[in-house]
Amino acid sequence: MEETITTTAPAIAEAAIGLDISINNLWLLLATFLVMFMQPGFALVEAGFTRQKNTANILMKNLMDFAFGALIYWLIGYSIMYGTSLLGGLIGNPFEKFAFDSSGFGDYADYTDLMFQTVFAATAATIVSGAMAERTKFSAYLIFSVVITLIIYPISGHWKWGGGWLDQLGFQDFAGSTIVHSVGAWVGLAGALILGPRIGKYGKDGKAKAIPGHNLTLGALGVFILWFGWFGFNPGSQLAATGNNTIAIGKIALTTNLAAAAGAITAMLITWARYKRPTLSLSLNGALAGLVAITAGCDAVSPGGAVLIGIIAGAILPFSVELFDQYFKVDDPVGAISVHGVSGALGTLLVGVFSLTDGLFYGGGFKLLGIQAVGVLSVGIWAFGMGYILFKVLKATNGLRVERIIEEEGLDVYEHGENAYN
Amino acid sequence: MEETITTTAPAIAEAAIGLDISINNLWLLLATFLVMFMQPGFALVEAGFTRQKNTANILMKNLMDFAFGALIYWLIGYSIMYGTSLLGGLIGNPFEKFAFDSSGFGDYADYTDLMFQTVFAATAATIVSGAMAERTKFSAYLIFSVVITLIIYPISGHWKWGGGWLDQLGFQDFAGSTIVHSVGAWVGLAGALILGPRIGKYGKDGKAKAIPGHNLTLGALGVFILWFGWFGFNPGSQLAATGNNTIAIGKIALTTNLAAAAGAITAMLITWARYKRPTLSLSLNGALAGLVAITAGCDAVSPGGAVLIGIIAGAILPFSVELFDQYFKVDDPVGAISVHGVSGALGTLLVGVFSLTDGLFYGGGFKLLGIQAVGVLSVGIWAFGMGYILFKVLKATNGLRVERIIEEEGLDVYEHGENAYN
Amino acid sequence: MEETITTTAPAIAEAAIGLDISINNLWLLLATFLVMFMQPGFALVEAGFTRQKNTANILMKNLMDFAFGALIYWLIGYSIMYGTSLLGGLIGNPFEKFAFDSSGFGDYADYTDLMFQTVFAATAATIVSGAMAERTKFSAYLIFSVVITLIIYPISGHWKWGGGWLDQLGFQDFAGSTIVHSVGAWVGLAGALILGPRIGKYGKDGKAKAIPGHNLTLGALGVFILWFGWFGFNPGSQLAATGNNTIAIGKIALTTNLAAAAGAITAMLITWARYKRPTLSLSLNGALAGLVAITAGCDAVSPGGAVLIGIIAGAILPFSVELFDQYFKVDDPVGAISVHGVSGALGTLLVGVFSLTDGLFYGGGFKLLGIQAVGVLSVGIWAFGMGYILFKVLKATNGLRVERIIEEEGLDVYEHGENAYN
Amino acid sequence: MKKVEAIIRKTKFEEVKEALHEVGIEFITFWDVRGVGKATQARIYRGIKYDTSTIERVMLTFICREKYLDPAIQALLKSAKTGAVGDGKIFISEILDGYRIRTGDQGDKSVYLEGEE
Amino acid sequence: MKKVEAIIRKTKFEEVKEALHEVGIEFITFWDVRGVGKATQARIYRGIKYDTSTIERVMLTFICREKYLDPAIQALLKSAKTGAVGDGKIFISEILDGYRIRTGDQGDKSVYLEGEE
Amino acid sequence: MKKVEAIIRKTKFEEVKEALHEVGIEFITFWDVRGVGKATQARIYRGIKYDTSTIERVMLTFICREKYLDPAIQALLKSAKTGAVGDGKIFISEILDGYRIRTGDQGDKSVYLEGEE
Ligand SMILES: Nc1ncnc2c1ncn2[C@@H]1O[C@H](COP(=O)(O)OP(=O)(O)O)[C@@H](O)[C@H]1O
Ligand SMILES: Nc1ncnc2c1ncn2[C@@H]1O[C@H](COP(=O)(O)OP(=O)(O)O)[C@@H](O)[C@H]1O
Ligand SMILES: Nc1ncnc2c1ncn2[C@@H]1O[C@H](COP(=O)(O)OP(=O)(O)O)[C@@H](O)[C@H]1O
Repeated sequence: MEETITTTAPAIAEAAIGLDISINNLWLLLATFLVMFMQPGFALVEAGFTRQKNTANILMKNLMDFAFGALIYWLIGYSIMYGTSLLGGLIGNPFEKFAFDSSGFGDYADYTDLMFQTVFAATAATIVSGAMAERTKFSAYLIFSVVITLIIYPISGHWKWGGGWLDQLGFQDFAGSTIVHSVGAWVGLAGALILGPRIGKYGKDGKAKAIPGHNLTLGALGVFILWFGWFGFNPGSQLAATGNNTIAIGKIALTTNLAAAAGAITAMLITWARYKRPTLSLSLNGALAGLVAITAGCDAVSPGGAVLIGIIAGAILPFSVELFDQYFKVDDPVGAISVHGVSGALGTLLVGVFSLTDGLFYGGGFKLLGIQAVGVLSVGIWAFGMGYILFKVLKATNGLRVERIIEEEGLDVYEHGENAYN
Repeated sequence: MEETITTTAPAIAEAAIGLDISINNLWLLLATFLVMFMQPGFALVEAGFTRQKNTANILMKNLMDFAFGALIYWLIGYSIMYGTSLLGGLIGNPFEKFAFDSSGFGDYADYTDLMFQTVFAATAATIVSGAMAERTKFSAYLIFSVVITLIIYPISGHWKWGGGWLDQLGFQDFAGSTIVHSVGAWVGLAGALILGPRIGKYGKDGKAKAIPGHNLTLGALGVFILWFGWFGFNPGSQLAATGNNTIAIGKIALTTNLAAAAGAITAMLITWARYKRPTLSLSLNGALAGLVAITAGCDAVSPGGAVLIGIIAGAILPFSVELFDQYFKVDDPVGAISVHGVSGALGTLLVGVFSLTDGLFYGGGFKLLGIQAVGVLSVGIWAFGMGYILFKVLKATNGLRVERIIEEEGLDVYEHGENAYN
Repeated sequence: MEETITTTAPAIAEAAIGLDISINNLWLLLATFLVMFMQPGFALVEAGFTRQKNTANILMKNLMDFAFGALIYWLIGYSIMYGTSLLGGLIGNPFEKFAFDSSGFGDYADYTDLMFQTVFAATAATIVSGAMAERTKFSAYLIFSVVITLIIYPISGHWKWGGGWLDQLGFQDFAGSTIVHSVGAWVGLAGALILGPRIGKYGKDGKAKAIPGHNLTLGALGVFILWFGWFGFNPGSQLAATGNNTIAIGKIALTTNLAAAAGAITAMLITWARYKRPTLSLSLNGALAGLVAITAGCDAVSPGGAVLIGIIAGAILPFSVELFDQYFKVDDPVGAISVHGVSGALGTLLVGVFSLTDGLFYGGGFKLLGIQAVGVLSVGIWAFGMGYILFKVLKATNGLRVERIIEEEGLDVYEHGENAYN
Repeated sequence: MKKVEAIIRKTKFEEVKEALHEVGIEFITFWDVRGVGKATQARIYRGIKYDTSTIERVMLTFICREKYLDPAIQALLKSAKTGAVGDGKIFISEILDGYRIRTGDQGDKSVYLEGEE
Repeated sequence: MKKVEAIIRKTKFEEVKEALHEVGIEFITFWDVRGVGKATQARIYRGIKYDTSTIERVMLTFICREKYLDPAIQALLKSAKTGAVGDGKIFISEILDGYRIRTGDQGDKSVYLEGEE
Repeated sequence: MKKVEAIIRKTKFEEVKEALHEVGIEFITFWDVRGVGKATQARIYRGIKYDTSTIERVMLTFICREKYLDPAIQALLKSAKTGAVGDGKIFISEILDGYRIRTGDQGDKSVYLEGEE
């Protein structure tokens, strides 16, 4: 259906091209708004899954990582990610699009592209927040949130979406299972490790204790909002809505939805079998795990493949949560590491299995799977490593964790002088 | 404004057709997202209008009916509803579109059609949840939720939207006052009847007691979200956004909004007159009653007609709630039967009165009204009857209602081992 | 990129025009939905920033101002605002578009235009609610809410957007910093002055006391929803999405987002410096201040200009709140006067400074700044004056403020017979 | 004056209130509490079992004159009972003195209004 | 030691707190309660009238030594009063013994710190 | 019977509960309270400083027979202690009588079940 421009009617053709671009632009802008709306989704999930005394702190963090992200990414992050490749595809030219202001357009307006990329960057930053909730100094949070949007995310982002070395290798990550979600999660893992668990999380015998979230209604609302926003995240990443994209965006919406549904159901069934009762908190995480997992391959797999990816992600989720929580003793209050890290890596690898064009199950052999593993690993090492250094430096300088009394009485009062509930 | 394709410029024409389809597809996909977002709207209304001790259960139900609905409807429900008519328009061929995966397109992508239809199916299923809240076994809920999306909704849906016998009769139900909302409500009515009222709902003297909802802020947020989502539900059901549809979708947005506004105001005034004070819970229901009522005729009536339909729906709502609650003693915690059943039937009938083309008030005589009545009745009998059989069978096998102690202490702890609030 | 229609292919050209209009229509309708969704945003901010005992009242007010607004504006407000100018541009002909029902179209469907304008009118009305929260009689609220949508907003709206005298003067207010936000705020200021402060707001020594909001999670969710909805408010006000508008709407989304981010960060930093701790409530207000301020010039300034406008708005916000709260002793529970009034006036004036075409900083001299000041002042005098008269009349007739006991025990029980929380 | 404190089921509150009103107890203060007891419903949060016995209850308390004590306890015992484990307890203690804030009335007069019995 | 329990208006809490601080009562524990009384504001939920008399109040309690008792009660009576029905009550009871958890201090010493009066 | 009331840190609740269970205290009732003390963390709401000393605590209470009193207090003192300011207090008072609603058992029998000790 792509338009073929004849030479006999250039003016009309131009009009037609114009509309094509306008439609794509409209689509991408609306997708941007949907992804932006994921911010309160993340905020509610994190607030709902943690204790009441830290709620104002969590809301403040989520507000500020988006605000700082929007400024920083506009100022320079976008240029590092999408500037001309330097150093063999390791980084984009940071000054090319500095303080971006261009009224040009390609398949859609340049401004729209910046906006769409901005909300993705903010997503990566906000994921970290959950893994480090209830004990991180607010000042430290602001600093590392800036560093993530400024350096960590744009550089590994450049590797794939900026046309860098991973992209040239053939790595596939359609909407960012690895490039967005895992990056946030691996940084968060480094943070949770260096911070240590919340007071009272592990008993004297080392056994994990439950610290129930204060409001699962908020948590569930957050998950529904995220699910809704994901329809901007995945179908929007097609970056166009005309020609063959017309069909593609419908398909991506379908695979996204099926994987989320399968993830929620599978996680529920596992908890039912394992803990005798179907639990809400893990089913909600299961839906998110399905969404994160399908993000890499939502364009490349069949609906049936999407269901399988959702099932696998949802099945692994409860075990992953237990593993980190009870065996590795990494205290991740909202399960961000399992949901975004493990599921993101898993989903990226599964593209190598379920891709209709070159997946293992469709006769593509192990080649793509290998490339996917390279991508998952290299980005993982980058994000975890950079996070580790960052948090170590912060710990030694600004301080990373609040004092004991602040943690016990709540960050809201000591860090912000304000309670969320009165 | 529909494009006329000349033979002199086929390539450009093709481009133009393509854009037309792309725009429709874009519109329908965005409408799908809006309707999907009604899920948290329903969840919040149900959670807000019930007691705190059952909140996790309600959230779980709403998550799971959407998740199961998405899978089941994709797998087979869609085919039953939209497969080629069998048995004289009673049912669609269930295997024609089994595990749907088609990258074709008509006026929009086939995938998009499946997605749009899926979120409608999920709406029907979720309505049942409210009428049976606070006392239904979770396992039973899952089972009947699947049966609704698999059989009950698609079959009566086929009668109208699948081109079945009701459609051929001339029955009009634009976006589903009857086909979606009433179906859910009549199944819910059967369920509420068979379940019986919640413990403490009726005193020893048989008098109804108030069991106030635990959080009307959530309830109100839910209603606003539903109102927002309805702009996908009704205007989206135009299924296109180009040519004359350009005007139609604007008009449908207007009639939808006016009916909702009129419904809310009228319900408020009635409660003010009747109970001395304007009450929030019934005004919120009034807005929903207006929305449900206009759904059948939002395309066919004038803005003034929409206001009247909203007024009638809003006026009847408080009486309908009293009738079911205090006289029939059917315990429907969120008013789903009145809002979706009574208002849905009413709105469908009123198309026969207010339709600009063949309504009673516009010289169309009683013909359409009669056909509407046939549709309302036949779908009502189908949904109530199937629901009745379904719940009777469930009661005798799996069990339908939780034990007394579970109901008293809350379904959250006993059914899910988790509290919503801590 | 605007299409040029050649005479050789009229049919195709017509198709192209049609699509152009359809796209604009689609865009505007979706923007309408986003702006409509700001209603729960306002409701949650107001509810979250006030006390629990008045929550049902606040939700009821926000539901009802939207419902009444939708009906009144359709019936006559739209005509007053957009009817042919009478009296030298002071008012539109109120009967021209009475009970509007036109299936014509210009650049988009007429119905769509009505819908878009309706949700703007509802925004102006709902702003008043916050400034007068926790002590206003519900019956009085309904009356003045109707008067605002019927008279106050449409008349000053006509001055600019209806093509009235301010428009002819060259006044610039792209999406309504002054025409929508300030109007609501200045009416609210008149109301807050005449009502007087809430009981207990000022001690015997005249010192302001804190009356903390009951749920900042709701407040934060509300702000995120408003931010999301603002992407309909500002980019939507471009009223088209094709041709050069393609780029414009992307740019407006960017300037809007940058100003909001800068506003939130600046307000946070100011509170950090001033009160030793970064406070959530004022940072949330800071984001809104940035949004309101950029609304007038989002199309006319550069991204850098947008950041500066956000910074200025965010910096002034905490001082403005203190000024009204502690010095003028105007009790405005949610800060509506500072957020919508002060920031709205500021943003409108700053167009005269930062406008790329004729702003002071871009060599345009003081001319535009002067015109902007005329607009800000005249609309301010109109809105405040009309509000003042309205509330004085209401006070003398219906009564404006609830009795002492109602205020102390909560408006929910006495005014609505219902609690929000149980 | 005696203070009566009762921990009862939430679902029984309305009945208890009415029963107390009937025997002349007009003023009651109550709030939500949680009880730790012998119940054994496991809660699971994210894979960890915890808190095996907490249940939601209402604590109500009223201060009354001696002569009201017995009827009040009988009313309570009757109206709060379901017969199943978890019905709760009633405890009585001594109040040394009381004041009505509005009037400053002290002692017994703090809990009744003369001429209004 | 004596225990003072007061049920007061929410709107009066700040004043009461300050008044108690002035007479040397530094530690107070408080929580939200609801009171059933004589008020008759009908609540209506979905068409059903109910619960005609519940009002929101704050319960505050402090344990103090005898010598603080009288000034504390006077401070309470003054600061919590509006003069309108619903101002609430004060009740006094006996405390047999007390402990400060941090130090294990027992008896009177549990409620004051030596050298800090 | 004696009533024990303890105001403790929220973070210590689980430990305290287990410690009490170990010395035979099976039934505990608890709820969230706020304490006014000497802490000085300023809260700021919209530019106004307020409420400089409120902290969140848990109030727990149980009624037990005399013989359980001492072990229970020792368990409490040990399990609720962090050593930092704000650990809270324990107060003991007299209970005149008690009833088990389910059975009507009165007196000491209201707090234990025969043959179940
Ligand atoms: N001795 C006690 N001290 C404090 N609270 C108690 C005591 N005994 C019971 N309770 C409270 O009453 C609730 C229900 O009483 P329970 O003893 O379980 O009922 P039953 O007497 O029917 O076994 C408990 O969960 C607890 O909150
Ligand atoms: N005897 C009592 N026992 C328990 N609570 C009481 C008692 N008397 C009053 N209260 C509480 O105090 C609140 C207000 O006191 P009230 O008696 O209504 O004021 P007033 O003394 O001015 O008439 C009541 O709602 C109730 O919660
Ligand atoms: N005399 C008292 N009466 C009532 N509550 C008290 C009393 N003393 C302490 N509390 C409560 O206990 C909490 C913590 O006790 P606190 O005295 O601050 O600890 P510490 O003994 O370590 O200084 C206080 O915030 C308050 O709620």
